[in-house]
Amino acid sequence: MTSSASAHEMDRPPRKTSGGGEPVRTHMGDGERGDVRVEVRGVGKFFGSKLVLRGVDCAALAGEALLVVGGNGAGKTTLLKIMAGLARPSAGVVDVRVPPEACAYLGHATFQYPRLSAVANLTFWARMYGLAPSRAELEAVLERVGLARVAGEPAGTFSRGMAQRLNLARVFLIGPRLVFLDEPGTGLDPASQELLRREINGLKASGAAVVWVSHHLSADLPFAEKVLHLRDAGVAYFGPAAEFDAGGLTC
Amino acid sequence: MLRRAAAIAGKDLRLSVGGGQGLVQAMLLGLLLIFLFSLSRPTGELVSGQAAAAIFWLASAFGLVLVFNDLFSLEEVGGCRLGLLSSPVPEHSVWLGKGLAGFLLLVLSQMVFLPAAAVFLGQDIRGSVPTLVLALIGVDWGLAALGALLGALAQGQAARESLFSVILFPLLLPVLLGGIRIFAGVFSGEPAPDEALWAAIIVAFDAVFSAAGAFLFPFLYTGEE
Amino acid sequence: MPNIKILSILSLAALAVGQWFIWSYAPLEETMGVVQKIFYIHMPLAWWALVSFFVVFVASIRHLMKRDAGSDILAGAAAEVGVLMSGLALVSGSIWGRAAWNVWWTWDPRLTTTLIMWFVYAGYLVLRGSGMGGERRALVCAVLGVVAFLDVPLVFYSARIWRSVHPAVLASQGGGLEPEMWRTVLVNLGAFGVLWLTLVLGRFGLGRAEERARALLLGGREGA
Amino acid sequence: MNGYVVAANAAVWIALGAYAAYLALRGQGIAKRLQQLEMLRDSKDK
Repeated sequence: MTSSASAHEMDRPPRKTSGGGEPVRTHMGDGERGDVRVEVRGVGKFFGSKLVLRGVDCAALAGEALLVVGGNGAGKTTLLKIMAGLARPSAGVVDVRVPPEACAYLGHATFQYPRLSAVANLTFWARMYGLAPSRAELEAVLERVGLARVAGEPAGTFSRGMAQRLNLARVFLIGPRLVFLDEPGTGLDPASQELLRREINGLKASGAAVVWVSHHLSADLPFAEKVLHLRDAGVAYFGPAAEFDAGGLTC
Repeated sequence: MLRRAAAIAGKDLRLSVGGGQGLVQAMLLGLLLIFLFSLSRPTGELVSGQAAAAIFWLASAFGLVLVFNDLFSLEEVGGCRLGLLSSPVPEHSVWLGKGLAGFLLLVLSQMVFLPAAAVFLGQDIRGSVPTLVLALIGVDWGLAALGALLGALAQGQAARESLFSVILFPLLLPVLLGGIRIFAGVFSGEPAPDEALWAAIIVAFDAVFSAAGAFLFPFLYTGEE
Repeated sequence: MPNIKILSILSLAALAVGQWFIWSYAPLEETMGVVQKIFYIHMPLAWWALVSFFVVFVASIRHLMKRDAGSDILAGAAAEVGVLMSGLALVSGSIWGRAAWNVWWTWDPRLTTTLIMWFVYAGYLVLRGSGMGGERRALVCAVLGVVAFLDVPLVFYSARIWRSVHPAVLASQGGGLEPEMWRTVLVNLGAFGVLWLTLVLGRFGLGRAEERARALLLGGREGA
Repeated sequence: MNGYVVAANAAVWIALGAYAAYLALRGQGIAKRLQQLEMLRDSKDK
């Protein structure tokens, strides 16, 4: 699914600064227009009086991975959280064109209750998304991430790699059309890293848009179609991954 | 919305009863308080109905703090707060779920405090039991509504229990006074003449802080550090 | 800010006039004598403390809606002055109680409400001082600012019903006041109002300046 | 003059005076610091 339309030809919904008012995400939810899954316009963010983001514009398209790179403290995770509706922008608009049921977030934290078993964790999160998966579906998704044999074990006993695999299983269960990844690969064993990349391609193939904050530019760049480089709280580069020269990028 | 709140409450109860810190600590601290206060009377003398009721509700208030602190720290351990916020669950059903779980855990710990009050403070139920039960539910509802709202307040802070109690206890005064007055009547057998007024205050408190809880919780429970 | 200096001079003058009214204009109360004069500073303090808490309430709602730093700083300033004034109202109230009825504490509903509010907003100031991140701290304080004020009427009525068991002896001073006494009360109410405004605006300006200094310190890049 | 009246007035006026002085002092301190920071920033921009 090659995306011909660049971000500008989208018909622009009225510019609505969500600085004030209820802390609610601006959801279009009326189905896909073109294939933009989430668009960010003029987003800025303050922590107290510290400027973290200013004038950020970007978009993530269906079937594509947008790699977000930049030095430490360049506001990558902050932008991701704003796009995922976990934090409010101080200025600008986040236009999410997918209902919340179809959005999934996978970050450093593994979203697991240590004393609940792998299956119980999955069942709980499924219920949070209004799903009621059958035992078979749960086992299938655990099989896919290689955790079938520890399905009944409490998640607290899992290694970091296994915990992140359970997290991935949660994402598959949701079947999202928009996925936010916050450095998912950190602390993973090579086998899990390989599984993670294979599955990210699987998500893209299923038509999901992936917004991916990464620290390993060289390793992750081949898997991305678009790159957003954040520097000094602003956008240093936003465009196709092919034309992004990673020269001088230290991360 | 209710189904998801029930799912959250169910998960919390399973984790808390199954070995959570909150419930056990609440019960132990409550019992300790009741025992210690029984020392405030020379052994022979009886503790008055009102004093016993005050001790009972004081133990409940401390239990409330421990229960809700534990309920919210359940989410912080695995970073599940971001999971809940990124899922389509509306924030106020997290408040409802936590409030429900906290309410039940509080009632559970009070099932221990009541007999303890009878044993250590020499009280027994002379008044009408339905009044006792109704008052317990009414007061606990208010405690849970405010506890669930302010429980999210001090998360991620050092000394969050004390910060939480310093802020929560004065706010609970109206509904605690109501509980004390009605319980005193039930313990001593002669109900206070103004029980209807106290019931009105308890109901008003429940209404105000249920609405405030549902409306204000999303401002407290966010993805911001 | 020059107008703070003007306001300070104005409040000093107004308070001086107030004092003149208390000590030379108002007649002596026949039963309590000079002790009754404490009332002329006790009541305004309690009144303006309540006004401070109302300002915190309104500023907190505005912060929840607009998320602007100004209303957060205003809420902080008003809370600080409110805690100070309610504290002084309690001190003067209990000294007056001790002098007039030989009891340090009377379960008068207004006094009890002031005490509870002092606790709540002292907790609010503790929360404001805790090391939480700027934006979250402002939000958390705003929520508490709203919740605390919602509790005031409930505390007042519960204190009043609670009191009916111990018939308090405190004569709620409103009743048998002679006209001169009423005028003295009103003058002092106004004088303390000017003082209250001066203190709140002063503290607000201070908060603004500190916010500006922090912005300059953090590399001075102005926001979008 | 009754001791209680003196005590009450003393407590109130000393506390209010102390708070006002505290605000004034902090105000001066912050004003000086703002000047320094602004000079620092202007010198950096030149």
